[in-house]
Amino acid sequence: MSKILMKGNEAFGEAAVLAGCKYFFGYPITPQSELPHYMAKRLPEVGGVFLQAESEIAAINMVYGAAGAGARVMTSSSGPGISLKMEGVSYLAGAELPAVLVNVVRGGPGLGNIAPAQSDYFQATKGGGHGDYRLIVLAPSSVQEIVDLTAKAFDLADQYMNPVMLLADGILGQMMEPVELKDIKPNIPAKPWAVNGMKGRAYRNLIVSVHIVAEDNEKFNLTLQAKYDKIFQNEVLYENYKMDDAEFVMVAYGSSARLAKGAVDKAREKGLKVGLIRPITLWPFPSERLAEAATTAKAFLTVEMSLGQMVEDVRLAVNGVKPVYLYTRTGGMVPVVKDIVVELEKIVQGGGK
Amino acid sequence: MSKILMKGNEAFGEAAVLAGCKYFFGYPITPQSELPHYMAKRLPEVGGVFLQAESEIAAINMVYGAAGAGARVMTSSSGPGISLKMEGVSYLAGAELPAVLVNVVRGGPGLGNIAPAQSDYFQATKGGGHGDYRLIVLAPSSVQEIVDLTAKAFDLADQYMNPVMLLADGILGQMMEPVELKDIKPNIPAKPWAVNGMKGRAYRNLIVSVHIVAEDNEKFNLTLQAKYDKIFQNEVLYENYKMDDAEFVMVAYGSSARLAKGAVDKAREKGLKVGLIRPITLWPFPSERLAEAATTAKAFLTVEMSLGQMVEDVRLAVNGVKPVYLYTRTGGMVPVVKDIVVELEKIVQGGGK
Amino acid sequence: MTKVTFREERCMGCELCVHACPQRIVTMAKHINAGGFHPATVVQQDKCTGCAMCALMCPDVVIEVEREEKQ
Amino acid sequence: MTKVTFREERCMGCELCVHACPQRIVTMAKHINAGGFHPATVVQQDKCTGCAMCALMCPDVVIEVEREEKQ
Amino acid sequence: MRKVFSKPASLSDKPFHYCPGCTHGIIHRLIAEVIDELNIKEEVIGIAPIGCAVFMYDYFDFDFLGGAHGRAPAVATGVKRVHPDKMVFTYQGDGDAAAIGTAEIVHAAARSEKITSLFINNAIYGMTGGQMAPTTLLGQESTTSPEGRSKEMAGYPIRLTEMLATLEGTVYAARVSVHDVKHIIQAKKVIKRAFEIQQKKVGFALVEVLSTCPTNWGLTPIEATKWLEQNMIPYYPLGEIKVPKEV
Amino acid sequence: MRKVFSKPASLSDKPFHYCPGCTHGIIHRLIAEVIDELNIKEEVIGIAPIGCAVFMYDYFDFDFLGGAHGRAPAVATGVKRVHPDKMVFTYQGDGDAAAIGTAEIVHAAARSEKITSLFINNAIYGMTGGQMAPTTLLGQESTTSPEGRSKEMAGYPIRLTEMLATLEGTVYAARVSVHDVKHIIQAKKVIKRAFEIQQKKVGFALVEVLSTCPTNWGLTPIEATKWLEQNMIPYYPLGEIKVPKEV
Amino acid sequence: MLHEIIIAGFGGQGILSMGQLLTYAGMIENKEVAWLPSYGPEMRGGTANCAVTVSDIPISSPVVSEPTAVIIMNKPSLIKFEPMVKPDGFILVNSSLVDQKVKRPDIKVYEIPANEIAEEMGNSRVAGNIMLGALQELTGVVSIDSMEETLKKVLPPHKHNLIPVNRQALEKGAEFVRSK
Amino acid sequence: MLHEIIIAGFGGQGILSMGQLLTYAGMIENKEVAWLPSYGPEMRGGTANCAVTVSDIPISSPVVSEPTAVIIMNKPSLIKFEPMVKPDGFILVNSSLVDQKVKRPDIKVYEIPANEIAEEMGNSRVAGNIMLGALQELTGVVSIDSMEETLKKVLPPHKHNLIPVNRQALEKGAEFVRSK
Ligand SMILES: Cc1ncc(C[n+]2csc(CCOP(=O)(O)OP(=O)(O)O)c2C)c(N)n1
Ligand SMILES: Cc1ncc(C[n+]2csc(CCOP(=O)(O)OP(=O)(O)O)c2C)c(N)n1
Ligand code: SF4
Ligand code: SF4
Ligand code: SF4
Ligand code: SF4
Ligand code: SF4
Ligand code: SF4
Ligand SMILES: [Mg+2]
Ligand SMILES: [Mg+2]
Repeated sequence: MSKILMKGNEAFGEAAVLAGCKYFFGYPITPQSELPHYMAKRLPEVGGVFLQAESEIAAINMVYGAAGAGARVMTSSSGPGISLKMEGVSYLAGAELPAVLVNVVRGGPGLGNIAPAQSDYFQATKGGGHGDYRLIVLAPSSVQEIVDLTAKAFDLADQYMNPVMLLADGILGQMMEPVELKDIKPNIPAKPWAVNGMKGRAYRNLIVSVHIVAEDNEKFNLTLQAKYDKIFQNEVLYENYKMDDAEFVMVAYGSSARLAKGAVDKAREKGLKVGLIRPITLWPFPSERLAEAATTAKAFLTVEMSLGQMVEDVRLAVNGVKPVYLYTRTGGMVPVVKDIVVELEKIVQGGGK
Repeated sequence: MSKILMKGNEAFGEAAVLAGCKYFFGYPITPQSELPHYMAKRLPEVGGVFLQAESEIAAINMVYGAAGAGARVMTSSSGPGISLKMEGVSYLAGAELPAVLVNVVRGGPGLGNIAPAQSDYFQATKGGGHGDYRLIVLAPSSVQEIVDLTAKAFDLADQYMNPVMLLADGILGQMMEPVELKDIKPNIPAKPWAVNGMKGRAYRNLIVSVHIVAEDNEKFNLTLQAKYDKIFQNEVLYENYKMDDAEFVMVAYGSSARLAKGAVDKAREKGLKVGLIRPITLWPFPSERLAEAATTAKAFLTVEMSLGQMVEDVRLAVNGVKPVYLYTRTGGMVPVVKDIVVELEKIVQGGGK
Repeated sequence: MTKVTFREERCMGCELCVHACPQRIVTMAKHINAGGFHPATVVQQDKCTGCAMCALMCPDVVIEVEREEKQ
Repeated sequence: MTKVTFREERCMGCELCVHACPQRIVTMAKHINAGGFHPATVVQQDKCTGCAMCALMCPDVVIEVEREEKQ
Repeated sequence: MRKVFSKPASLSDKPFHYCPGCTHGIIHRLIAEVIDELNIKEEVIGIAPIGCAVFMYDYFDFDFLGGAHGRAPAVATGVKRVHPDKMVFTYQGDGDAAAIGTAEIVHAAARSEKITSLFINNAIYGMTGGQMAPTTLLGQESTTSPEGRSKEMAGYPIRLTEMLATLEGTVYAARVSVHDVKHIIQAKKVIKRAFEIQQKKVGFALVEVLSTCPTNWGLTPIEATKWLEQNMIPYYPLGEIKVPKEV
Repeated sequence: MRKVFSKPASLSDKPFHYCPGCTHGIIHRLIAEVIDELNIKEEVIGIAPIGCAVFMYDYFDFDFLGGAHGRAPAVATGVKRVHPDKMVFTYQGDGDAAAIGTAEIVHAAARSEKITSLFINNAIYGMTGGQMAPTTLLGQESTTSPEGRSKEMAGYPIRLTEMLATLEGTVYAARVSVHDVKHIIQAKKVIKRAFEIQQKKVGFALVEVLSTCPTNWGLTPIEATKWLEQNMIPYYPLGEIKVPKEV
Repeated sequence: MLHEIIIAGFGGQGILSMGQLLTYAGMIENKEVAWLPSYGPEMRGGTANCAVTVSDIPISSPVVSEPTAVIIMNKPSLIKFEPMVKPDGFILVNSSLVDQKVKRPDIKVYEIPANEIAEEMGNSRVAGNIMLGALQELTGVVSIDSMEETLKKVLPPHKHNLIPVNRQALEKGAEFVRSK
Repeated sequence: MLHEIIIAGFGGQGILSMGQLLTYAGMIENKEVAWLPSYGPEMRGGTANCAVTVSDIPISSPVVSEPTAVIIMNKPSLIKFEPMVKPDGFILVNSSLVDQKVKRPDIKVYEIPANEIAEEMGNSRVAGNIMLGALQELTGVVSIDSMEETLKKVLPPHKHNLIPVNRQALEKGAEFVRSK
């Protein structure tokens, strides 16, 4: 199949459509609005429904309804809009409903700005909503990967009956790159649990997230935990970049991973043995891979577009075995390759922070 | 001053009133509703305003308005209601407004139940809202401490121009204990930045959380970071319980810390050298104290009413120096002293998880 | 002939049926049911017209009313 | 005597004043201002009645209108 | 013997958990009767609220979905857009619909979602312990208006149905009561009509049902029905407020 | 020479950032003029929206607070309850007030918050790139209704002011337009009245202002004023919808 | 001494107030005290219970999982709490309302026909106090005087006329178990 | 070769489309490409710019901080981007719209009166293509054929009649700098 040039935000949409997503509920916010725009045009072509909700809260609850009704469904937002969805996300997780959420992260906190950022890492991976739950969080770092991971997100959501978040940022949402829309095929399992009227069923279906008796709720939480453990065992994804002989390991995801790659190349030109581990699943986090790397590496450098969030997961994985340094830009600023290289040189010489 | 018997939820209210809080905006939710009930009665007596908002979202934005207007102001909620406030919390942090939020945690995720839990630790300490921001999080473990920390919360909020969360749970909210309402006095600084009309001022005041130019927003985020560093240096609070000769260190906060104390006593009766470090500030977390303890302790056991959240901060602090085990109940279940002791015995014998 | 039956164990003793019955024949029993309530009951079945007013009013679907089939 | 002044550098060239002027004396200049717009302007000041319709319509508060004080 | 009255088939056999004399139960029964009469049990999908009726799904024997507090109209929208030929209804209390869920019900109405919306107005937050609702009457005491609701502090009770009736998307709007048998019979007719409108895909159909909360009103069940009649009906007049031409 | 028209004192000297011909600027000026005339610049606290007018605080020379999208009425409530004697006003777009902020404006009205609420209806989401607003007209194209708004899919445009006027707490409700000088003069009178009502502490006063968005309507500024007149006014009739007896 | 007491019955029987009376009295005696109600879904029209801890040393856990004594005011509560009582602990059953027998041999059982005693006294509302009187007699958790003192403090003045009958009920309860 | 190009000017000048044309043409030539617009607050009525990367090897960063070439379509853009150009890089200034001179001595400056050339051609809309033609002539980033090919692919059929004039503009631009 030949390549086409696509904007990241539109690539989310097209991949979703190819993966059999026929429903999109959303509310506009920069820098992700091209996704709803795309869906508004595209979904009617495939007999689907695009509906602009009155708010992000309504949107996530429409997603809840459509997911409960058995459909593949998507919503997207950024910054404040994602925060507003947190109650609904906790409900999706609590009701074990499959749905795909896109967060094209912008600079925070508060209204902040619309520039690219990675400062919603904690919210996405640790749980911005209440209760013990986890989202599967996928972090593409190119438009092609947006396509591939979006399709994967729907499959994971259905397989594990869990909401999945695609965590991008303003750069990824806004940039255009060539993509191949490989042969994404809707791979939708039967959903005998969906609420769609009892006709043809001997039992009625019920979807709720309440377990009013604490014993029951604990039991439910433990089944969630078991599911999460399984995801952790089976679904970790990451990329090794020039890791074979790396003595210094950068860890970065999404847009900042691209910059980190640039820095790896530049540093290698200068003779520094630098590699990159790029987490693709932020949750489950590739902790084992990092722990393994810690046995051979001399030090780690986390590169993030935030004040430093993923670095906690890196430190948890490395567990004190080797130093973990942090290089960040935040508030919508993007790291610059040569600055990263300077930081690497410092670390090689025994500095860093 | 003599003691009176008070419910935790009411103690939040009375302490707030004594600390000069005259405004409360909230929306009912179990298990914290006695707090708004109390305020509905109490605030009019001191010329304050209790207003039941149409939702938690409205409530947090009323708090934003009242805080911006220069008042000491409080809101409270639980579970889903706290999640709904996350956008507003990020705005409060982004606008650097002082306000006090109470979260009487219940079992999640989703609707879950109304039983006591500690599964909103991540949300409170890492940021359930978008962007790089931090709440100061205080975790009382008795009704007396509810009183003391509530008063402190208002002072910290004003001092650091930051929202403060009091993180309790259903047990603490519902239980009655004797309290002394020591001499809490309103200790309210001047607020020349408040919006209250320009009269008598040569300049106009403006409160927003937007920094549309990325450079500016980064600068702003770095000033936030500097503030957070200062808080980390100055405001860490914790309790040492039988730590002097402790070889095994439990870490627990709030209600589960009470149970952990019971377990320390029981374990000591059995001759085990067990102690407890009880974080009182969850953010800033007493990482240094734990790191210090790690130099002498043989192992750590975190006790939580969640699937295990604070344990990450414990692990980050201990940094691989000693093993960190986890004992949890979740979904509204409460750890039982003798079960904790069994777990401790396992650890002493080299087991645990 | 009509028959009005109370599923006594479900009755919550609210007395709404007592007031709804135009014949004033529904009364509250002396004893307490499993739920701890005095259940409603009809003693003079013969006075019952089968109007079902009691049943329509009952919030707990305690009452069933039957009537002889007319040809 | 009336005087209508345009703060040219603020003008966004929207032409709303052109249509608002009952005297049809507001026109768009040929040149471009710092913002990249052709600014509005009045050439025949003498025809201006000082009605301020242009100023009332201008979204960018570009226009000031003055009139000789009557005794 | 012919059954003149018995439990409708769409109701499960589980006893209600409501307080004695609470009229939520009556409304549940009416819904079940209507669903039986329209023979749509296999088509229907109920959306449960958060409020005293949070567990209502236990009492019905058909598909149910329970979402977040106040968001039932959005959840219903999601379901109905996926299954436009099924029958979807919401059941919301006055806190659920008229407070936290205001935006969702307004916009479901504005979009004219083809759902049936039941709005149970008991002038109080029942489940959470008797707090003031947007529909609490002036002067009425509640745990958050201990001196009685004052218009200076808390404003005026909302007539949600009248407000929503101003929207073009609301095709049917009516208010009924279940405080006595006569009104119960009337209420059922109106609820049935609201379901029939959905069957005909006309648009958003809303029925407000005045209901009692003896527990939080501090009254006996009988007193509560009287209080409803004497205090609520004058402020919340009964009747069909808006009827589509087509029906 | 006497100034017949010049920049009102309450406006700062910062040039607006709006698109050429956007009537947000006219409305800003009217507000400043009213504040000058009422001599309340030192009493007034503005609440900025999120929308194209997000930076409106730059253009005024008095206290301002900017909160979250749609929540201005709640923020204003917080401010007004703390400072009941100050003058608090909100300025919200149609996305801000009639979509995401529906609940907040409904309840501020129901509570009869003593604030002045300006509602700028340009039938579109300006700031975020021309998406459909709740007020977008049937058939109107937008980036999220590329084939034009259809009532089947997206329902009917909301007449927010009429809806809010049904609430007892709304004491003043009016709709004006700024598409030509005559209407601009009228608009100012109405806005002034809404501030005077706040001075008298009567209750919630709402003014809807029809405004243009040449950019997202894809029209020249002049065409936009015509489009407003020909398309919006018929659906959103101008005039005072509700006037308090006391005023 | 550490007293961990559970009081359980129907909602509406004044279960929570009974617990508060005990707690307050403990506080008056300068003991460490805590009171924790159940506040779950069982509240509405269902069961109610609360845990009271009275102790000489600081109370670690207000959650009582192994009560030293329980007061049972209805049958579901007996079923729920009998298994939890600490070996050698007390179980006081209001036999006017509970017909079921306690099965455990390792705990001390007292059946007290509290409603009947109360009705004999001409005041059916004081059944709870009769149970509390019995409890204090058996365990000495707090004194009757402290409970009377508590009533003086917590009841509004216009209800102080009820204090004598309440004290009498406490004494009747004590008497009843003493006479066993 | 790694081409990192910034195109900058007023909104409404077709800046973003110019970048897309370049990017698409690169893709047709099987090169690695990326296009990234500025989408900040400057959009509305203000400036617009985009970064285009065309490369033989995978592109690490789509963010261009040191462009190898910039096309300047208005004065504010000159001020903003002149300092960023890589030493020895190209700066192409549309001198019809920008009167200011480039100050840096270490970069290659080309002043192209694109609007004037376009008006000579009788089509003021093709100024952008004239600049692109110049760019390709100087840097060889993509061929004119690929750009024409792109237009065939992206323009809807009813606009294909515009392709010749566009190609002509590309060639005029190339010619102009060739003749310098
Ligand atoms: C987000 C959120 N906020 C608050 C609650 C707590 N809550 C549950 S039901 C309810 C109000 C119920 O009142 P209403 O809707 O009138 O129903 P009723 O119980 O009166 O039938 C509230 C506030 C919740 N579950 N979720
Ligand atoms: C929670 C949240 N959701 C979405 C946005 C993005 N957003 C900003 S303004 C706006 C709509 C603006 O439209 P309107 O209120 O009509 O104002 P206008 O720009 O038309 O004047 C949106 C959706 C946001 N800032 N916050
Ligand atoms: S059926 Fe009619 S007459 Fe018979 S008991 Fe019921 S209400 Fe009374
Ligand atoms: S109405 Fe029903 S629940 Fe109430 S007393 Fe009669 S039978 Fe019992
Ligand atoms: S003041 Fe009146 S006449 Fe003079 S230019 Fe303006 S609109 Fe025209
Ligand atoms: S109305 Fe104002 S901005 Fe528009 S052209 Fe006239 S002077 Fe310029
Ligand atoms: S609290 Fe009120 S509404 Fe809820 S079940 Fe009881 S009586 Fe009914
Ligand atoms: S986008 Fe529309 S509303 Fe916003 S400034 Fe431009 S013209 Fe005005
Ligand atoms: Mg209610
Ligand atoms: Mg708008």
